[in-house]
Amino acid sequence: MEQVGARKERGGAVIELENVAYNYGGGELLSSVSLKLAPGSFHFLTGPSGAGKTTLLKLCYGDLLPTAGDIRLFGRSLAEMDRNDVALLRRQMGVVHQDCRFLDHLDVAENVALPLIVSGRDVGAYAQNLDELLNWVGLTHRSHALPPELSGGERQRAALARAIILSPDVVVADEPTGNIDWEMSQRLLTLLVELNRMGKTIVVATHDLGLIRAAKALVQARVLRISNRRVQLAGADL
Amino acid sequence: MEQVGARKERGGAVIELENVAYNYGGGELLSSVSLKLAPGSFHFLTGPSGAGKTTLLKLCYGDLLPTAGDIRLFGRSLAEMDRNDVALLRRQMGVVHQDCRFLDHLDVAENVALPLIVSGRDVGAYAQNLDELLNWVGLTHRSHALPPELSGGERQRAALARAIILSPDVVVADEPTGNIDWEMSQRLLTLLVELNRMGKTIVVATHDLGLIRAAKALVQARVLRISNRRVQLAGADL
Amino acid sequence: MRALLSLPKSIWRRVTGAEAQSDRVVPPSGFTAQLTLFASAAMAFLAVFALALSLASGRLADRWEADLAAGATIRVVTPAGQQDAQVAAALRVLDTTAGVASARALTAEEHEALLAPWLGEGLDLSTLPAPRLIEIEETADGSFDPAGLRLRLAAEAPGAVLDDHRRWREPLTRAAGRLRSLGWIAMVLILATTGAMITLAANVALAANAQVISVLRLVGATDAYIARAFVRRFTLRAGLGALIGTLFGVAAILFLPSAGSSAGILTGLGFAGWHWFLPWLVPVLAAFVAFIATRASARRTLGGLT
Amino acid sequence: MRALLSLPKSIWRRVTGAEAQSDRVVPPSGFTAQLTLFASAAMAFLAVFALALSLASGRLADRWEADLAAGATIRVVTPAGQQDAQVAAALRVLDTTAGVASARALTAEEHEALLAPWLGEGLDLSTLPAPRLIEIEETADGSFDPAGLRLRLAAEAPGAVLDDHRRWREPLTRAAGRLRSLGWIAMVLILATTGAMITLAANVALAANAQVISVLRLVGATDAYIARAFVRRFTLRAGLGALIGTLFGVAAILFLPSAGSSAGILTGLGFAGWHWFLPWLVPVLAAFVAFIATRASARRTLGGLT
Ligand SMILES: Nc1ncnc2c1ncn2[C@@H]1O[C@H](COP(=O)(O)OP(=O)(O)OP(=O)(O)O)[C@@H](O)[C@H]1O
Ligand SMILES: Nc1ncnc2c1ncn2[C@@H]1O[C@H](COP(=O)(O)OP(=O)(O)OP(=O)(O)O)[C@@H](O)[C@H]1O
Ligand SMILES: [Mg+2]
Ligand SMILES: [Mg+2]
Repeated sequence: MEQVGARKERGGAVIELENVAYNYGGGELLSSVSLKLAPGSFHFLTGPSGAGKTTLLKLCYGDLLPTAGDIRLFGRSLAEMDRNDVALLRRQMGVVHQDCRFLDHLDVAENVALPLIVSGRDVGAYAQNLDELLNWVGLTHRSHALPPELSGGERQRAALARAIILSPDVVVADEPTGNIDWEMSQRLLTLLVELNRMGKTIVVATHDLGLIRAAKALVQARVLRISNRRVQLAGADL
Repeated sequence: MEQVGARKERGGAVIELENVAYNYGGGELLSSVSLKLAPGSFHFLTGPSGAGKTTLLKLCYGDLLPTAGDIRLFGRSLAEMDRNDVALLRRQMGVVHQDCRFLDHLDVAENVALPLIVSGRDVGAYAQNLDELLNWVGLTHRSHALPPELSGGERQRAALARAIILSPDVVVADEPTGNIDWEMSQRLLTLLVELNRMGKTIVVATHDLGLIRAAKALVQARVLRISNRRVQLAGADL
Repeated sequence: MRALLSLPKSIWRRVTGAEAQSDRVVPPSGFTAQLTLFASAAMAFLAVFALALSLASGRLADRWEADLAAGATIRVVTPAGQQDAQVAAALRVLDTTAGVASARALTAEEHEALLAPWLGEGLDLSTLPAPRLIEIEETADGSFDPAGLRLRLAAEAPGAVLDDHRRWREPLTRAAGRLRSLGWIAMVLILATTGAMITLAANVALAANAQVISVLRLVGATDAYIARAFVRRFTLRAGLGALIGTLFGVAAILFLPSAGSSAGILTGLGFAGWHWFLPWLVPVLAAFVAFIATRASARRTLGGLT
Repeated sequence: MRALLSLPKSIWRRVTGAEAQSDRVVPPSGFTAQLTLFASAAMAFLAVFALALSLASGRLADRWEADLAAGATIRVVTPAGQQDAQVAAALRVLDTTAGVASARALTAEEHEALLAPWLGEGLDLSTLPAPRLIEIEETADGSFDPAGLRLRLAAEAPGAVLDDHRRWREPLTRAAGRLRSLGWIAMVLILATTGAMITLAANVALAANAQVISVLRLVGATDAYIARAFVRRFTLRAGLGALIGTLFGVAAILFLPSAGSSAGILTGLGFAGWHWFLPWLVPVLAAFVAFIATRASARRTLGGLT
């Protein structure tokens, strides 16, 4: 029930965009974007502010529907899915939102455990997992704080922890290091690389070229750049 | 009426912390912090995530009251001020909040003009000013969008524009470049430097060491680092 | 108000098991909760009164109806010696009149009771040559013809005068009927208002929680899961509020000082027999209205948010 | 409901000049606005009815009071020849009785009218040796002593029987009084409910706008400025809603089909004379309550947020 058409075609792409276009009602923001993210690949997404990085990521996790073209997630076309399918799909995709949002009435630990709660899993069984994760992102001492009491960087780390608690097949992170110092971003990067080595597909939107350079030293990452409404593979200059 | 004890003592500090301590009810976050920011100075504030940069800035613009010690803004002690005084004080301090918040029912231009509106100024008289500012931060084409329709970087630029529209004496910016690409952060930096040359006092919290290095090439900036609950002047290693 | 609101809150926590994990994902939304509780309590309180009013005027109408069911009366005014004969003659005429179900001469006691308010009690009618009265009960279709009957009586019992009560009964029963329908209309209005109020409160809550909904969606909650949390909460709140309001309403009616028997409508403002069962339907109905209203509003909101 | 709500919205925009810069800083808060409008309209509607009920039962009580002001009656039951003499004797006794303001024998017509419902119209009383009635009007302090009067009458006019009306009047006037106070209590309850509802709605709005408030503070808005925007909005909304409710209530009372003269309370459910002025106080009061409630709630909220 939870595996929405999960990787039937082992060799196929996890996320596949075919001739996708998108606009928010005004001028075209993205047009004829075709992409194939293979399982286990590591991608960076860059481009100037307002180019459409967040938009493209939202298309990739089914939060927006393309105005033209087709998107296939785990081999299944988004156009064929209903809301329920998308909800189930989300359980296989960990998402770090750019303005990481939380439930402000639940504490950090509960927020991180939220994907377990809404998918009806027994949170108790994941307790150790949760503790380790919180420790990893350095939030153990803040685990009973409410989200509005977190610092900017703490929020981003909590959002990352929440995104990966279900051990999803795909991790999509939008500017995960915008508010984090260099040292902490190195740790997050290491975590993402580790996940990637476990076979997860990783997509990270960032404007932090330093992060990309650092990643390239650790993993075979492709860099996609949005410019002029197209997505291009960035050259070796990065 | 609007000049709350404005720089009576020309030689004095604009922002002065004396033996300030702060905690959010738990353990001490900052203790015995003493600082003097002279008019026209340019300061960076760094430190690891969760060290208290945002907290220190909030103390500096009167959003939080110190648990011990005294804070003087424009030569006047915060302890002596009531809410109304703080409100008037804010009109002389442009603040860029870390999670830049807007009024979601007003468009970008109106949000940027908000300080004019709440201080009862005639927005019409500032129209050209507003246009130039929007152009400067590259938001002219988005000026009629609602804040939730902005990209992360666009939000930060709008927040900066809002902070400086009243041409305040002090600009306090908390991670203003967290979501902005390198090129755009250079532009913001240039803008801040320009303001500083006009005599404004600038305080920027950031974890972006690149930004600090770039600034040092342009202006005589001091770098403050929070570590172990203290604020120290960072060495030449930066 | 504090006390009123803190009690339901603690009951509320138990009833809903607010600590249950799946319910915690929706924030407690303090003021909206209080608003819903308060609004449905107030409305239930009013509904109980309207219900009591309807039932009481129903009973009043029935009583007036019964009191005047005789439909018509015949007064036999003759010299004392002839009264019995003329009464008998009139009764014979009535026996063969279409539309008359039964006819009966009032006994002396009944007659006395009727006149007591005006002539004083302990009056001995036999000392007064007062008229004798015959009560006529019409058939259900009420189709007897007063004019024809008058003619026949004139011939056979000249001292008998037909007095048609319908001119008394009709306006009275009409008035009671109107009071009753006023009560029902008030009930319907109150329920509709409650429904509208709860729908609005649910909409306020849903609108205020747009961000909560988007977070829940982000982490893979289905719409059914999200809607359920809101619907359950509002249904229980509305039901609980209405229960409190009903309790207060019933208590108020119970302890309403009862007037003397002469104060018709007011004394009657209570429940009788199985009618005591009816006010308890108010919270059930309120919960049901809240359920429908919140579900519709949750579906609309969830459908509207991308 | 759509139509009901869109009309006030457009009026609202004009009344408030919602486009005015300083008002725009507070978001329109759609559902909370509708809730406030709707709740105060519903409450005003009910308040108008309660007011009408109070006034009508006040009038009813006055009428019953007047009808039975005679206080007591004396029935003179004697053989026909002695009646006039005994009536005169009784009147003489009454003349010298403390607590009796005036006394008067009913005329034949009055007597007839009194008995008509029971004995039929067109009755010639002179053919019946019916008792004569004397109406007694008490002095304002109502302190006459029935037992003493009975003794004196027994001596001077043995056929005269004192019939004290107070046993009729008291329960009736008490009932009307109770109906009137029920109306006033309902009024007060409704106003209190409206106040509570608007306070809650204002709290909901303020709580939902905590972020708006923090943004406004960040850019240097004073608390007075922020509070003003909320207070103005809620006061106008509550007043407007109540005005709409009052209009509907007054219209409903105007067009309530009036019953025959026999339906006492119901026919009376309307306003008379200067009472027409009273329902229009409802919106004023509602706006005032909203003003007080919102200001208190704004001050509390603003004081609470750091
Ligand atoms: N809901 C929306 N409605 C209308 N326009 C929108 C909406 N969301 C985003 N946009 C616009 O679309 C463009 C792309 O936005 P997007 O958030 O994808 O940019 P981005 O590449 O993520 O930028 P950043 O690096 O600043 O986060 C921006 O100009 C933005 O203003
Ligand atoms: N309202 C609050 N209540 C309790 N604790 C708080 C509150 N706000 C912040 N904190 C805690 O205080 C510490 C310092 O927070 P602050 O936001 O000042 O950090 P920061 O240096 O700005 O970090 P970052 O670089 O991540 O933004 C953090 O551990 C945070 O969790
Ligand atoms: Mg973005
Ligand atoms: Mg910070």
